[in-house]
Amino acid sequence: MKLIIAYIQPEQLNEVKQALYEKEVYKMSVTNAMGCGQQKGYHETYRGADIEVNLLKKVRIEIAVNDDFVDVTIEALIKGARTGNIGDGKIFILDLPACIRIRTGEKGPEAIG
Amino acid sequence: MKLIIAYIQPEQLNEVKQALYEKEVYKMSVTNAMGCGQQKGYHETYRGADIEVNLLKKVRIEIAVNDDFVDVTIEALIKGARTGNIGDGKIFILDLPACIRIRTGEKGPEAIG
Amino acid sequence: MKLIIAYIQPEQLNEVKQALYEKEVYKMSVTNAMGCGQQKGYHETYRGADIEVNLLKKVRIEIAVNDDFVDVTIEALIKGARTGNIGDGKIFILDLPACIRIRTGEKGPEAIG
Amino acid sequence: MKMKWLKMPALVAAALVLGLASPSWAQDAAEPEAVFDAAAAVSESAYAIDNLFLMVAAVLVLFMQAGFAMVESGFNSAKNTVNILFKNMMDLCIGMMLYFVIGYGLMYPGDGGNGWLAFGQFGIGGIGADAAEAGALAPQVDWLFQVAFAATAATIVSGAVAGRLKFGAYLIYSAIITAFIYPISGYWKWGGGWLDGMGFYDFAGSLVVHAVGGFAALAGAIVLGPRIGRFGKDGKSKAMPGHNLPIAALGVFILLIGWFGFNPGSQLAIVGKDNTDAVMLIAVNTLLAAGAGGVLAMITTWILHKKPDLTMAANGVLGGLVGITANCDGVSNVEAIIIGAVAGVLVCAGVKLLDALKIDDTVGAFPVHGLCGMWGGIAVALFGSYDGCSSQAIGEYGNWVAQITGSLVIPAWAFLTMFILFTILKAVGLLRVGREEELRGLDIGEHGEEAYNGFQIFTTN
Amino acid sequence: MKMKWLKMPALVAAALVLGLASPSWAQDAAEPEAVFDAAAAVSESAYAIDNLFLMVAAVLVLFMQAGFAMVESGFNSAKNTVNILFKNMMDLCIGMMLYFVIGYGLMYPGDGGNGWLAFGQFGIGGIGADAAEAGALAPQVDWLFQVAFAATAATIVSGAVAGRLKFGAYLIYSAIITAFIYPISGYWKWGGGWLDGMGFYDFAGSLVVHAVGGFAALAGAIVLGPRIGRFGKDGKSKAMPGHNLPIAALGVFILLIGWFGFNPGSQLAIVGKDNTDAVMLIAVNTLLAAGAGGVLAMITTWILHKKPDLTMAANGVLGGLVGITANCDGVSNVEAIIIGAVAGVLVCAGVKLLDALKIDDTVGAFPVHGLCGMWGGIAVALFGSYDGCSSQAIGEYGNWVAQITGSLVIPAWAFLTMFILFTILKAVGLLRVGREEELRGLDIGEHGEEAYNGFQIFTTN
Amino acid sequence: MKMKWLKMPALVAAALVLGLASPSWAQDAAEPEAVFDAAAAVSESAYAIDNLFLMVAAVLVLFMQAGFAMVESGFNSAKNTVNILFKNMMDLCIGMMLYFVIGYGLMYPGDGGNGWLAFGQFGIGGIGADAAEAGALAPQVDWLFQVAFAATAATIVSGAVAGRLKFGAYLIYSAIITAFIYPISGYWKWGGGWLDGMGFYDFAGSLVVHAVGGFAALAGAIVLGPRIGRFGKDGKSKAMPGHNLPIAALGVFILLIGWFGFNPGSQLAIVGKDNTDAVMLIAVNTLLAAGAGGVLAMITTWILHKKPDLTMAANGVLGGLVGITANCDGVSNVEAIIIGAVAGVLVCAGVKLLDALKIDDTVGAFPVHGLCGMWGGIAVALFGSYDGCSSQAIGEYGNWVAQITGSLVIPAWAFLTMFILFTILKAVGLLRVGREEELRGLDIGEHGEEAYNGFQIFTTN
Ligand SMILES: Nc1ncnc2c1ncn2[C@@H]1O[C@H](COP(=O)(O)OP(=O)(O)O)[C@@H](O)[C@H]1O
Ligand SMILES: Nc1ncnc2c1ncn2[C@@H]1O[C@H](COP(=O)(O)OP(=O)(O)O)[C@@H](O)[C@H]1O
Ligand SMILES: Nc1ncnc2c1ncn2[C@@H]1O[C@H](COP(=O)(O)OP(=O)(O)O)[C@@H](O)[C@H]1O
Repeated sequence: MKLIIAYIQPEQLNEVKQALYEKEVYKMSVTNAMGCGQQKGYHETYRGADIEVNLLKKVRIEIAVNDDFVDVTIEALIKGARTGNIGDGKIFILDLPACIRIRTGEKGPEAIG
Repeated sequence: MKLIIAYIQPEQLNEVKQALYEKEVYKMSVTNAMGCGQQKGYHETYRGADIEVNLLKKVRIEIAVNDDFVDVTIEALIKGARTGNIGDGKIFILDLPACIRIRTGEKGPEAIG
Repeated sequence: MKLIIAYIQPEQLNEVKQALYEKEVYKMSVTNAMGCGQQKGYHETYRGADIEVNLLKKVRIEIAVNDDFVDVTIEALIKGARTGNIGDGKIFILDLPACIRIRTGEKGPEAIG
Repeated sequence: MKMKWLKMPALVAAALVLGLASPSWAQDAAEPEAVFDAAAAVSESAYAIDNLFLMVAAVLVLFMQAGFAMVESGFNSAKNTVNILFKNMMDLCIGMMLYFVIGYGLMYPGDGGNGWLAFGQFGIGGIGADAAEAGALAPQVDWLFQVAFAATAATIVSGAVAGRLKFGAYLIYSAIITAFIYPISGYWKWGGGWLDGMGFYDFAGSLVVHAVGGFAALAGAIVLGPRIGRFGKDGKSKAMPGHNLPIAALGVFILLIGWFGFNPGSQLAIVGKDNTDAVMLIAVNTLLAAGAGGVLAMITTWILHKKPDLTMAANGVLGGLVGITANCDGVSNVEAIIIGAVAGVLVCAGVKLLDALKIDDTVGAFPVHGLCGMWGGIAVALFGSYDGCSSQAIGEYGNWVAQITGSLVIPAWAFLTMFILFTILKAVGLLRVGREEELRGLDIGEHGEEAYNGFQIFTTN
Repeated sequence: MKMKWLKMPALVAAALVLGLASPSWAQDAAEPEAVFDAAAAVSESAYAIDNLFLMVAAVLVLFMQAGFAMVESGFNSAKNTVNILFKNMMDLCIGMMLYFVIGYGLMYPGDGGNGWLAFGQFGIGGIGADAAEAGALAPQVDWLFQVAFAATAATIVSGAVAGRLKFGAYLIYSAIITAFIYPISGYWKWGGGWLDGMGFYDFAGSLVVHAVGGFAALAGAIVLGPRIGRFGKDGKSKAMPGHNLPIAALGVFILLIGWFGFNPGSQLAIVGKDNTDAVMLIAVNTLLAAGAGGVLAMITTWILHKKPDLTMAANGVLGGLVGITANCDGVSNVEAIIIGAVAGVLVCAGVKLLDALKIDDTVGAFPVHGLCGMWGGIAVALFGSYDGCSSQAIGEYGNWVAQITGSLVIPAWAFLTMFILFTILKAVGLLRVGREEELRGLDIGEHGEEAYNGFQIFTTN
Repeated sequence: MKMKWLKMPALVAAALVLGLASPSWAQDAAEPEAVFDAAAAVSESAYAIDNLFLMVAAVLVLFMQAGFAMVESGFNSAKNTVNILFKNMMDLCIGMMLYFVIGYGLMYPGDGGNGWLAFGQFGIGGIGADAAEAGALAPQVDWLFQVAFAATAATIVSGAVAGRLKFGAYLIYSAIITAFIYPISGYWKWGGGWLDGMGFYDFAGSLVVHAVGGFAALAGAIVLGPRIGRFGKDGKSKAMPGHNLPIAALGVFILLIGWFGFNPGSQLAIVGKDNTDAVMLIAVNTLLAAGAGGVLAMITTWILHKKPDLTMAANGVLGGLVGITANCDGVSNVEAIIIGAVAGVLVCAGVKLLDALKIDDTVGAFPVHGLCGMWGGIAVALFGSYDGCSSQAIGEYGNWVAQITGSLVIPAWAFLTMFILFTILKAVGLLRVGREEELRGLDIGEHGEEAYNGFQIFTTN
């Protein structure tokens, strides 16, 4: 099993969800994040003083999948999130040795879906 | 060492904390998350237009533990979070090769607690 | 590649960013978190009733780095975040087997930076 | 609020009597119509002033609806905000319809009722007052002022029962209190019923309005039971903090402003030196009691909890306002400060009391409106002196028996009737939302709408 | 709002005529100066009352600016809040400058215009009224009241076009509507132009003010097109929920309060029994229509969507207020309830209609101000009866031809001129912000400033 | 605000003199009581109107407390919100107590003081005015209006020192300014002291109220030092953005509304054509200056920073209001626009100046109230013309020496006394919270209470 972490542009979240649904990936967890990368920030002013904003709003998606689903999930993530502009984001893939469903206590691959 | 990630229902957080304290797991980090899984979403309407809400409010707990604590921690998480309803959540367990306490620079198992 | 997760005091975020920039670590993702550890919480009262607040505001930083950057990143994190007080936080280091840049599809070490 | 016919200032009355009823002197003047016209013009001015005064007062009292909405939603958790706002908006909207149709006629049936229950007419009645003169009120503005009071009594409850009462049940409660409960006890005093007959005094409604709301709130909170998690398994009171204190504080300021309509307006007339001076004294007493209530509540919480508590100080301000409401026209400035100060402490004590009794009144509606309302009624007997600036004699109202009777009967009436109503609603399953809905919040459950879309909010308790 | 010279109450007028023009009787009296002075003093009192009344009304109407700012920002997403607030603040600031320089002179050119377009003077004109008497208004306070109305018409649009209109374009729009569009059609009716001549009646501006704003909003929403994501690829309407309903609800309460300046103030005088009674009737009708609008809108959404919707009920309250504005002085209380109730349903229908037409009016400005404004004009003909409490005869205003003409021409004027303006702005590329700016929010793009710094807010849609 | 005895309109005065003092004509009339009554009734009406007018004005000024609370909390970070709200509530509550006991007697000691320091009586004094007549004020309403002004002066500081001042220190400051500092310099001008004697003019308190608050704020900001992180190690000014701009904008609208009590009310009477016209001119000038201030501040920031800045435009509106306060009764509409426009630019310059001097005034209290207050005083000499609508002659107040003296002495008095006070508080360690508390926020440190429970908020700076 793998734990896939993706940082995407907030406005792409809906398309990512669509793309994942098409590939029958229905489970995910999402958090609000702020990211700093190649994408340039912007300047705000507040009462005449400058603020450089370089932590930009991003959305963090976490998806645990069985090994045979890793590729389709990544494809779907890229399909939904790619606009071709800097700031589109990253996908990190971690090994996930164990997984448990709280409700049933099921473990491993059955617990994921 | 393991890094345990659990998604639970927000309203169970207090009970999970109690259950962890009973097992002498005192350290954890919590974030606000939104999850999409087997649990059905709900419909909102706003000014006559429909919204399907399928990202439901969840709480994400991250706990780094030494290997001998993994089982009790998982037990405690399940005890606190299980209501028997769909949506109770998942636990993911990752390997944690290294850990550092910022204040002291301690590393590894001593740094965890 | 490694995925470094650090929990720090919110007020140290700026200094941590400075320290990372000095080491030429420019990319990171930040989330709002709440933490419970050795640091004691505090009591609030609201309308005469007590609340024990033991989940304190923290900031969670996630940085994916190539192996040769791990040490400088950790050094920078410690330099920026350490005040010597309880509650300074923790750093967790995970193995990161795979990484993809969404915009280009680049994989592995090139995708990180 | 006194009877309207008490309001005509002596001088104007004399002018009118002479001007209208004494043709003799008019005939003696060279151009009788001119002199007559001047008197009539004076009366028209006085009529305009008094009615304008009451309209402005009514608008200020209606503004209190915004204050209540802000205080109550700010003091509760974010997930129930839409529900609270909606209840506040609807108890005004539905309440005014019912007060128009039934309530007003029940509360002011005119002469000839039995003192306990009577009915005048549907709607408001005639368009204009019989004559344009000082102290005469257009029926329309009288109703406007009265309906604002009725809406105040009704809206007090919505905070106390927040977070668990079904929306439909609230609408039923709101309809019944504005159509029946409030008008009936209102008739006992302000409509000229039996409490008025025995000499009970309640100038602007510490009891008639606030205690009715406060005790209805208590009944609601008791029958509903506390929110899940409000009292720990060990029985300890656990705070469930409000989610937006700036709007709550704004609400308190709005209520304070609105009270300058509530109390001064209850003089019902401003023309005539006695009336003018009374209105101004009332305004100052109102402010001073609010200030004293705020200061004392702050000090009390500072002593009890080591830190000054904004939400309690805010309640203290409101408690002071409620306490002065019954007696603001008959106490001195210094007495107003004392009355407010006592109310400020009373509010803190009341909150502690409810906690000890495990009654979950989420905004302190009972301590503020119920307890301080009773205190206002008692303070009439303690401090009231009605010879300085008003036409009432001290003996008439400084009557302990009447004050204590009124200060017990009106709360009891509101408490009992509302207790029965909420119990019936409970029995038929209309009262309380399910556990899951309560935890997730009534906004989604009852309205499918969130108050703060997009904001990340912990809803862990 | 009627002509000023209609306002002097008969009795006071008589007193003045006699007092000023009949030296004969004064000579007969023993001390003529004393009697003369009394008449003058009465006139001064009446002058003070009427002007005070209008000033208080103007302040209440200006307060509506706060209400609009809160409703509009609360009903939109957090990322556009600074922009909306700024637009609201600036349409008042810039609007008042232009209404001072040009608009007022265009709207009230005085006698001798051609009924379609005329110009009086720059600025306000003389400092004081010619004489202190009942119904006379100081030109300054007249302007104050008028500018508050102009600002209302202008600000209605800002909500409808939120989330995509460039700030600069809004300032241009705002300048043009306050300087030209609103004053010109205002002149047609209130300035004594051709619509007034044909007997069209619009007491306080259902059409002159609200429909102008509402139809300008419609033009803006159409030319701009919907926000990205507002209508799905399948064409289905997708909700983009408001981010702060407490401030939106507060805004509705503030607007309700402000309307007690808008409608009663439009009587322009309160001295004289007819005026006083009319003002009070107007106030009550205003409240009742608001309540009925709120109740009916709630019921309608409850039926349509299974759950009662706060934002629609809030719109219903406003719709009721707009609907009663044209006719509040000439309908009975029960008719006011009916007018409000119809408006409440109309608002819900209007929102559905816009959704079906894929027009994105983010706050319902068109249903509330446009549709209910027209309804208010029609209701004059349906219900209006002008013999009870005012000096107008029923036949004069209960004129279907005039009402329908006015209720079509004024909206058409606003819609067409504004459609042209927005189309020109679009052609020169000044109208709509870029896609990326729209997605990230206009606050950062246009102002480099966030409304809720530090708050974690999902900006996924 | 002028002396009360200047307010009685000539006609009414004449009527009274004749009516009361000339028994001869009364005896000649057929029914002497009737004629006498008419005159008295006119006086009673006038008395009612003037007192009602001042009460409404006082209520509007008190509403400004809500405005300040919203602006100040909205312009600061979320973690200090409870603290700011609490300070605003308490400077009203405590301030009114002290102004009741000491301040009012110090400010209006009556005749016979030495012009620098005198004391009248504790409390308010008699209940009613000596006689019911135009321009006479009930002492109670006079106090109500005055205490609202005192509370305004006090509350200006709370924003400037936000985020680091201890709550206890604020209460001490607030007590001292309302009990001593403001009343003493108030006496110099409005109480008839030495500044008044030399011909200094400040109609409604650009200096007496606003500059006192603004310069006290400056002293506080200097002695306290900036918040941690407000100026970078390189000395560059770093923005610490406000957390809730909707409530800040609401606060600005509320302040604008409140100013219609502040300025027009300062005429202290409305009966009498001169008074009525003056009040209306004042109201319009107030609005125009606000608008011009907002527009110019927006333009200035647009030029300086490429983007229009809402918070500065909001400050510009307030600056315009402060600037017009001293002179609103003696300038033309166009001059009012000029005065407001200059204030709008001045506010922006002032903010830049403080940044350059590394003084951290979190809400711009000094630029708005201090600088524009001085500007208001100077503008009296520049533009003031007191022959048009008021009884003052131009020479009397268009006096450069007096205006410059007053515009320097009053700010200096406030600055120096407050500088000493804050320095003493610093010396004894009562002034500033610790570093950790400042970083975490005063809400938790000082009050153990959060403003936005449950909301996820970044507190990284
Ligand atoms: N090495 C990294 N560690 C953690 N987060 C990263 C890393 N690189 C990128 N991110 C996240 O991805 C987002 C987009 O990255 P950015 O470099 O701006 O664009 P791109 O990936 O198109 O070059 C960043 O804002 C950040 O949240
Ligand atoms: N494969 C997954 N990847 C990431 N998060 C998941 C995954 N499965 C479940 N979750 C999280 O757990 C929550 C509960 O899962 P759900 O399927 O609704 O209930 P259950 O686990 O009882 O079947 C989800 O809302 C989501 O946050
Ligand atoms: N074992 C752990 N698992 C998850 N988070 C932890 C763990 N230990 C510490 N943390 C995070 O680090 C923060 C600081 O830890 P704390 O024990 O208070 O200080 P210190 O590390 O200085 O002893 C905590 O608030 C929590 O967010």
